[in-house]
Amino acid sequence: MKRKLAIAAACLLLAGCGAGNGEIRVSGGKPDESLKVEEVLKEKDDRITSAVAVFVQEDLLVVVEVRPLSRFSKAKIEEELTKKMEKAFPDQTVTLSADRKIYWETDKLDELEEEDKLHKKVETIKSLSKEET
Amino acid sequence: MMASFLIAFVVGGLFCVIGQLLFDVAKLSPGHTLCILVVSGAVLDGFGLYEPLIDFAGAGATIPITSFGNSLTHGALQEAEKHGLVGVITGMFEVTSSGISAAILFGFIASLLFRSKSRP
Amino acid sequence: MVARGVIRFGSRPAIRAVAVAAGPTENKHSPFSLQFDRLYDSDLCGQKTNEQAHRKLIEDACGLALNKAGKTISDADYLVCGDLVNEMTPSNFAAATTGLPYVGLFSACATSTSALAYAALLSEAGASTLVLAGAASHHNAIERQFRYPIEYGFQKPQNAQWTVTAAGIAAVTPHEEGYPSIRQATIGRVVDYGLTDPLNMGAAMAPAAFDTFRRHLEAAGAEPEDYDVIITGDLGAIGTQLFRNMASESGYTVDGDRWRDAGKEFYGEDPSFFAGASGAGCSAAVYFSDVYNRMMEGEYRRALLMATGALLSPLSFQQGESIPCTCHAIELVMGEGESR
Amino acid sequence: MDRQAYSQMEQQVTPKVPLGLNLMKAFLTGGIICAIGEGVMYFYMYFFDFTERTAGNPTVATMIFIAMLLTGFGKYKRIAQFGGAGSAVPVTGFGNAMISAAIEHRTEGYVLGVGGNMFKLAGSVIVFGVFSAFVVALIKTILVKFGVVGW
Repeated sequence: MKRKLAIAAACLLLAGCGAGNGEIRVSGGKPDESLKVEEVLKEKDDRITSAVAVFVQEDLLVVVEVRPLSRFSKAKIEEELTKKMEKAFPDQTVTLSADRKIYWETDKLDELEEEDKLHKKVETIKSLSKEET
Repeated sequence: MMASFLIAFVVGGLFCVIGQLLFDVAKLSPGHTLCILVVSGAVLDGFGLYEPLIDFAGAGATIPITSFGNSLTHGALQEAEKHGLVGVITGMFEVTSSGISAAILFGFIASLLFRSKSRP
Repeated sequence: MVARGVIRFGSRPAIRAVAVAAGPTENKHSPFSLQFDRLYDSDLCGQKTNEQAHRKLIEDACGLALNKAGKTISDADYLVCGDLVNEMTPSNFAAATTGLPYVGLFSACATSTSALAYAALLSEAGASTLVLAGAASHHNAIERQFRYPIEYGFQKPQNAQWTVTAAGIAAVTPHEEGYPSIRQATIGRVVDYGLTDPLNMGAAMAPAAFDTFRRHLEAAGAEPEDYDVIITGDLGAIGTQLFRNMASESGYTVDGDRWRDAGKEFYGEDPSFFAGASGAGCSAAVYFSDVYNRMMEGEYRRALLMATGALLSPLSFQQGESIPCTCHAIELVMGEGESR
Repeated sequence: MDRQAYSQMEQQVTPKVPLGLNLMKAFLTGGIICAIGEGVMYFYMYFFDFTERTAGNPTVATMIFIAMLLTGFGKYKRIAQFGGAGSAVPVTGFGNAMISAAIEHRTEGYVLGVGGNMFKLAGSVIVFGVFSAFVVALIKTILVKFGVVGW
């Protein structure tokens, strides 16, 4: 029983730590856009451990990982950052999430090269993040 | 990652400590205790405090029975936001359904499969 | 009449034979199990429901008691029996099976002695040559009625008691030499000290036990020292302690060896059964095995059986009522107990 | 001996509830159940399309499934004897209340027994949950209407 638990915990650990800690990774955007994203997120650096942002066509998908103790205000952080991002990128449809699942999924997007596939995937992630129940 | 497990453990454990205090100090029956916890979950959500707790503690806040009161209120409020006062009634079970339906389903299955045994 | 509620039996009805049937937990954990006559491996005793198993235990005990007395069912005149299930259906159904004239008695866990008193009266009145008297309980059937479903998880406190699965039946006949005879019965008053915790029955019942104890001794003109054993029904560890405290505060000398309690001893003071055993079958099983056998062997010549009962129902305690309790006492003597 | 003296004596003789120990055991038991729940949640998030928000539902269902197995095999009451509120407060305790009642009343048939008694213990939780949720939501909706608070 204990061993099984340990194995399960180890698997989950490995799964959870896929994305690098403390970094902000932006893909698909122009260099100045990437800088802008980093700039917006850096302001809240103490609450966010890492972030991934993806530009696909008119979509901007940003996911952040919130520090465990700041997760109380997760909803508030999401709201604030979404507003800031929308201000910074008025031409893009901004989707911002602090959800672990969305983070993992977005993190995987890198490997997809084709624009169409990427776009499709982003759409599913967007719909996933909007689900309430 | 490990932190989230630890937080779930501590927060969930604290809910149970409150329950145990109601058992042992207030001398309430399990039924009374659970009802009080459910009501307090519903009230906490009324003040918008339970959802942040779920964001913080994950299963540490969704597994205790307080989350049942929370999700009832939450469903009611969500619907009320869309449809006004009628939504208060119609939205009640919108979010909660899984717990009750699972309990009914597995309860029925268990009655097919198991017999009770008296062992100390 | 000796005193209010006290019956002295001039004809000295005898307990000709006794039998006990019990369930698997009792088989495994009770130090008295070797003296029981039939033990089952399953709670259901080969039946479909707990209530049927309950009835089966009573039927078995009746049959075995008759067997041991060397009689058949046609020799018996009455069945006087009770249990704790709603409307006492297990006893009623067992009575239907035996086909005997039947009176169902409810004195909760004190039914073993109230049934003996009733049987002795029938015998004393010359109305019977053999009465089957006893009581029974079944853990699963009682728990689900009075408390929670068996598999429901809730923390029992150290003062909780465990309802036994057992039936004890005695065959009461007119006086016969060489068998324990019933000399005196004290019918208990209902005593309510205002206790409300249904998981602390021993404490609720102890005052009733003490009330009957004092009345019985006064009517008999006896002292506790005159008895070889004074055995209460199912007070459990806490109730026994309280009973002894009350007795010693009233000036009686408490003798720890001779003052026994069936509930406390039933599971060998195993802590997993908390304060001990309870249930109508608890006192019946101990009286109609260990105590009876010791009387037959001559170890006890004068015994005071005091079965206690908590007369509550799930309804009454949910409505916030306190727990009224009673205790009926039976004095058994072997040979000429009078002269002592 | 009068009632008052007796109740004093009763208090002395009845063993005290080991409060500290019970609290610790409740904390441990409840904590472990919730940590297992967190693991189940990660499982659903990692292998299925559930987010943190939506993974709660299958997690609760899974925990009740586990409670069914433990109840059926007679283990849940042992856990409860150790853990007290630690096993009653998590949703597994709610499941245990319904499942144990269903198992217990099977002898009265599926309609009157299982169906009729399943909510015997857990029903009050649903009743009070629904009623309190109604009151809370009603008050909040009215307050929002009058502009006292926002959603």
